[in-house]
Amino acid sequence: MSTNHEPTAEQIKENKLYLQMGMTDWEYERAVEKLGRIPNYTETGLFSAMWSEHCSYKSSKSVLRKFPTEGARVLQGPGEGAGIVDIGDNQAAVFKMESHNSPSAIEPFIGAATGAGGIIRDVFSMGARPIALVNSLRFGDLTDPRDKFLFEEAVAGIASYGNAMGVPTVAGEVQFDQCYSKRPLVNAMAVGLLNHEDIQKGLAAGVGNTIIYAGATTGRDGIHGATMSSSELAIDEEAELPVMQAGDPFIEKLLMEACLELVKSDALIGIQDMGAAGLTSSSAEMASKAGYGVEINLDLVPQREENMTAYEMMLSESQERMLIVVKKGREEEVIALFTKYGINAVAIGHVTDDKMLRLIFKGEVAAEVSADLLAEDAPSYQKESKEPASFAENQAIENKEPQVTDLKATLLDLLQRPTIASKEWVYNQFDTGARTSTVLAPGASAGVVRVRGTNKGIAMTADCNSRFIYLDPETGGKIAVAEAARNLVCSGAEPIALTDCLNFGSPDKPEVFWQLEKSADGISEACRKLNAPVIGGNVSLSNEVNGVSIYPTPTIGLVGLVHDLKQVTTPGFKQAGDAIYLIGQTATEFGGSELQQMTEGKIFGQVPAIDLDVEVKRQEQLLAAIQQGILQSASDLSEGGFAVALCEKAFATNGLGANVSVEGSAITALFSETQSRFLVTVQADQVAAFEQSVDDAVKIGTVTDDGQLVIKSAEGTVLIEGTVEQFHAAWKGAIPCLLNSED
Amino acid sequence: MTKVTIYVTLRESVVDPQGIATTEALQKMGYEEVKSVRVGKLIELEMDGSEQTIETRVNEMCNDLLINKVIEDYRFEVGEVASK
Amino acid sequence: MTKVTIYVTLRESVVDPQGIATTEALQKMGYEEVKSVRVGKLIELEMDGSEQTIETRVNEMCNDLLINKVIEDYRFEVGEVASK
Amino acid sequence: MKFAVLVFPGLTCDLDMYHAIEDTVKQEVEYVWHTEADQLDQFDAVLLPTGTSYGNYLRPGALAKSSPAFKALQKFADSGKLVLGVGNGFHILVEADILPGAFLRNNGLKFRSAVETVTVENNNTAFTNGYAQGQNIALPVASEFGNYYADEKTAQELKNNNQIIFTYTNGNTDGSTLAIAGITNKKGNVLGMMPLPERAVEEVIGGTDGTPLFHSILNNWGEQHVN
Ligand SMILES: Nc1ncnc2c1ncn2[C@@H]1O[C@H](COP(=O)(O)OP(=O)(O)O)[C@@H](O)[C@H]1O
Ligand SMILES: [Mg+2]
Repeated sequence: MSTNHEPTAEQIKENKLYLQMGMTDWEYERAVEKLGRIPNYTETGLFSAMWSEHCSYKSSKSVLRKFPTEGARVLQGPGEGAGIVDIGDNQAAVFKMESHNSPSAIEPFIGAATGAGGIIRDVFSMGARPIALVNSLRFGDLTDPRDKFLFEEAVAGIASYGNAMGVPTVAGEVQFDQCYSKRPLVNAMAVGLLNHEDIQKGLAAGVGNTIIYAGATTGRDGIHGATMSSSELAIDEEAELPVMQAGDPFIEKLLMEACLELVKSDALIGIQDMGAAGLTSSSAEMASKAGYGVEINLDLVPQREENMTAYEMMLSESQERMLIVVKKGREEEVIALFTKYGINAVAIGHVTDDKMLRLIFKGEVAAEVSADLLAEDAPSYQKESKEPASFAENQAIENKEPQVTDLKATLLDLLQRPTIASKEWVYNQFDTGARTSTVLAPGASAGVVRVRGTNKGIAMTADCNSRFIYLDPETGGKIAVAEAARNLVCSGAEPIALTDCLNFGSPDKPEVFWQLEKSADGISEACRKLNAPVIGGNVSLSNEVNGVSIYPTPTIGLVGLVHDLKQVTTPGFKQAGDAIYLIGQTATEFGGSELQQMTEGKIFGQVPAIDLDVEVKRQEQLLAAIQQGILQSASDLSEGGFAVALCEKAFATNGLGANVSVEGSAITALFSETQSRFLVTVQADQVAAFEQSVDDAVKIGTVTDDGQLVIKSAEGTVLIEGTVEQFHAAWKGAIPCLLNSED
Repeated sequence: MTKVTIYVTLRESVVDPQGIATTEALQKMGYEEVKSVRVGKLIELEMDGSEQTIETRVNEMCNDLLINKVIEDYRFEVGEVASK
Repeated sequence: MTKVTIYVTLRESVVDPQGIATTEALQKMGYEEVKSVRVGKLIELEMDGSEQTIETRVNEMCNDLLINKVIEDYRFEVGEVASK
Repeated sequence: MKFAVLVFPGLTCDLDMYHAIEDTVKQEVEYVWHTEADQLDQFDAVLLPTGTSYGNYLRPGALAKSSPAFKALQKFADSGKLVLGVGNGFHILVEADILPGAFLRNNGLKFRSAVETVTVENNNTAFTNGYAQGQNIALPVASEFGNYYADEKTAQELKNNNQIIFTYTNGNTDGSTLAIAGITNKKGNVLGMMPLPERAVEEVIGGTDGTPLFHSILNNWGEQHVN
């Protein structure tokens, strides 16, 4: 007999036990009303998981509706494991980003590793071969030992899983700010490739068809992971630690190969991974989406621990598991396919026509709930939204240059800021060349992988400057998308669609909800202007420590298409004598800039303005010029402004330097973070063609062969002068140095 | 000098994928009598210190660096360094 | 069922990168009394078998798979599986 | 010439090797799943790709011992036909005692992706005849266990027999004995190397310094099979 004493339905109601499971009174009453009776323990568990923020998007649905999700290339928008866009030649790119913030705050290695594992599963569950990984990470300043630990371990965790899957990591971003101290963000994105006819969906359709469970066994791990990740993290050293399970990339690799073979079989009806809320969400969603019901016999579920209850099995978040629906009568061949790869697969139920999720446990019905009620008809809220007082205050502050005396020292300091410094320490831990298709590895503006058998490439990047979003979420939202697009364009790619991961504080705080809404407005407008629809994403709310929210961080994962690999362009200088052009005017815009944070110890004021029409025009002209082969190199200007971007161009090629002069006030010219600007180099014989095709470009100097960096004012005064090597060493050594420094 | 041997094992509730794969490998190689394998760590320290302080210090080191409490348990033994 | 604990250590002649890094890290954290750290493995088996056969079988398993003799040494202990 | 890419469970980079053969030397190449390794005799060379197999559990390359392919591989190597193991393939070859030595975790303890300059120490082999003696080439490395270990006696033997084929030109970042990057067995028909030639066969992915290695194999085979 089971040793677990579960409360009865009456006890749950009387003692309001549902509160501990994360349901409100109102939600519980709604469940009772719709169900027509009071739910038993297992059923209450189903509701609590499916109606959690993580699974239902109950607070964020109204915000997600703002996003443009349609476009000529969109084959699958939000609503499935991952979104899909057409890339021509009967092929499509499949991608999605997801957060693993809470687990990573507790055990960063495992949390980050299983985050990578989960997003890879989302992509192959659509029938696509994962071809690249991207990540977006946030940590506290590297001064606190805990933050150093979180950073080191999270990076190692992503590496361990991605590398062991043979999926190259080709792009990503890491930023550091005290607001993420002890509450890191770990967002992982996977990109896959498939032929149109192989597109799969998570559908449990066709009465009598068989439900197969494939992959690792089910244990008691991660029970209530979905509700946990939707609640604030209590930093309590003594609190009992939740059980976390290490990922098993070995099993996942076998599972992936088996699933990708299965996709070619006409026995397959639907497939979905068991992510958050495991068996519950996969079964309820597959039934609800297809308009059918499912009956599952839990006694057949492969179990790793003894005496598991129905509740535990349904809510377990054991990794590396898939739920699959196959045609009745074809079970044996499907199971044989999995067996060939050493993967355990068993039939555990069938599809019904009554739209119910019915669970059989020890011969009895343990739960019976409408699948729609759990999935599609989950509650949704219009949360209260309020502009924080600080917004108007910040808007009222006049733009001013931070006080800086020694320009060269300032540049050296900026280059050593961990957010700006070289991320080699991070990406050297990733297998960036697996699959021998990586055309641009990390270190470039965007990652590019070729599409074998064609001349095309898929480009990708993740971006979000959360300081801007904190000060001005709408403008910051626009900037996040525009910056991602700049990164693709500078690499020679046309942006085609994006995924996002909305990392915010508690939605119950009206000011946080306002940030969410406003940033979504900004993102949406930029998506429309740049013609890049949102085809999927993820929401991670309640990222707070001791009641303090992180900066709002809606990470953008943008994917683009390189039409001809010859057009792939890198940021680095190519040869001495090339002309250096700055595209775009520079204004005094330091609100939320790296220099402001560095010199003032805080951020305030107005963020840099962005005019999306100007942005679009410049990107289009620049991309056209790149496609015509006029440019030698291209980079956008972001954190740290002009001087940092110029340095990075010089660092890429040994022996080269630059001699340039800049207009206007030195501090603004060198360090302002004015948007929509680019730095490019052009070979002498292309200068005329370039000037014809790109507006707003000013020649500021030339690439030199003496390894010196010389920046002068328009009047000829030397502002900054030094060997490239000196700046390079500072930039390259900063992160290892911070990690090794005494605490 | 004192030799301390720390035995680090995965907490019982934590699955050991490496152990599972090793179990299967052994069984395939004909060691069917093996039912489970779990792989932990053996950390050998050579350190100075008096008998009284060593215990405290080793526990501190384990908490500070050597052990991941989320998934690991440990115990240790204190002995003499064998003279070489 | 029998529980066998195998202690795997790197051979003395083999430099242990992990041990060196751990020593340095500990010293930097203020554990200056630590002179050396070496990191090995602890392999716990649960297996069937009579007292006589187990020793032979464990040695075989170590030779066949569990140990790489080029770099590792081992010893083991045989005990009872604690009933849960 | 007919190549087999031997695929152990969980192996990740079989595709890289497959394409290197198909696209550079344009020879026949097939994946052989580990349970079908009894078919290896049909092939002229066996390629063991890099990446990870068996999750790299226990020790990288070790769990391959539980596969039926393990014995088949030993037999194939004994037959004198060519075997190339890169990265994880090299790990498997030392675990199989086909090549001497063993692997430790990198000195830096972390997985390391980089492009290394590698010196061709011996171009008089079936795998390196297309390079010049002493030539420096650029090849990617990508491993957490790239730290090759051989005891003094073994290292001396490797040296005396000219079995050291590649070394890291700029020192042994990962800690390898004598900065060894690649070795052959005594007979010279088996090469194990940590740098990845199959990832350096096209400009578009960053270089072509690995190409001569595959041409060398083909040249060697051509010479053995005149008429
Ligand atoms: N921020 C977002 N922007 C756009 N779509 C979103 C966002 N968050 C979630 N979605 C979409 O909602 C659907 C459900 O998401 P999710 O529950 O995270 O998927 P899964 O079940 O694979 O974990 C997905 O298709 C996802 O793309
Ligand atoms: Mg998911």
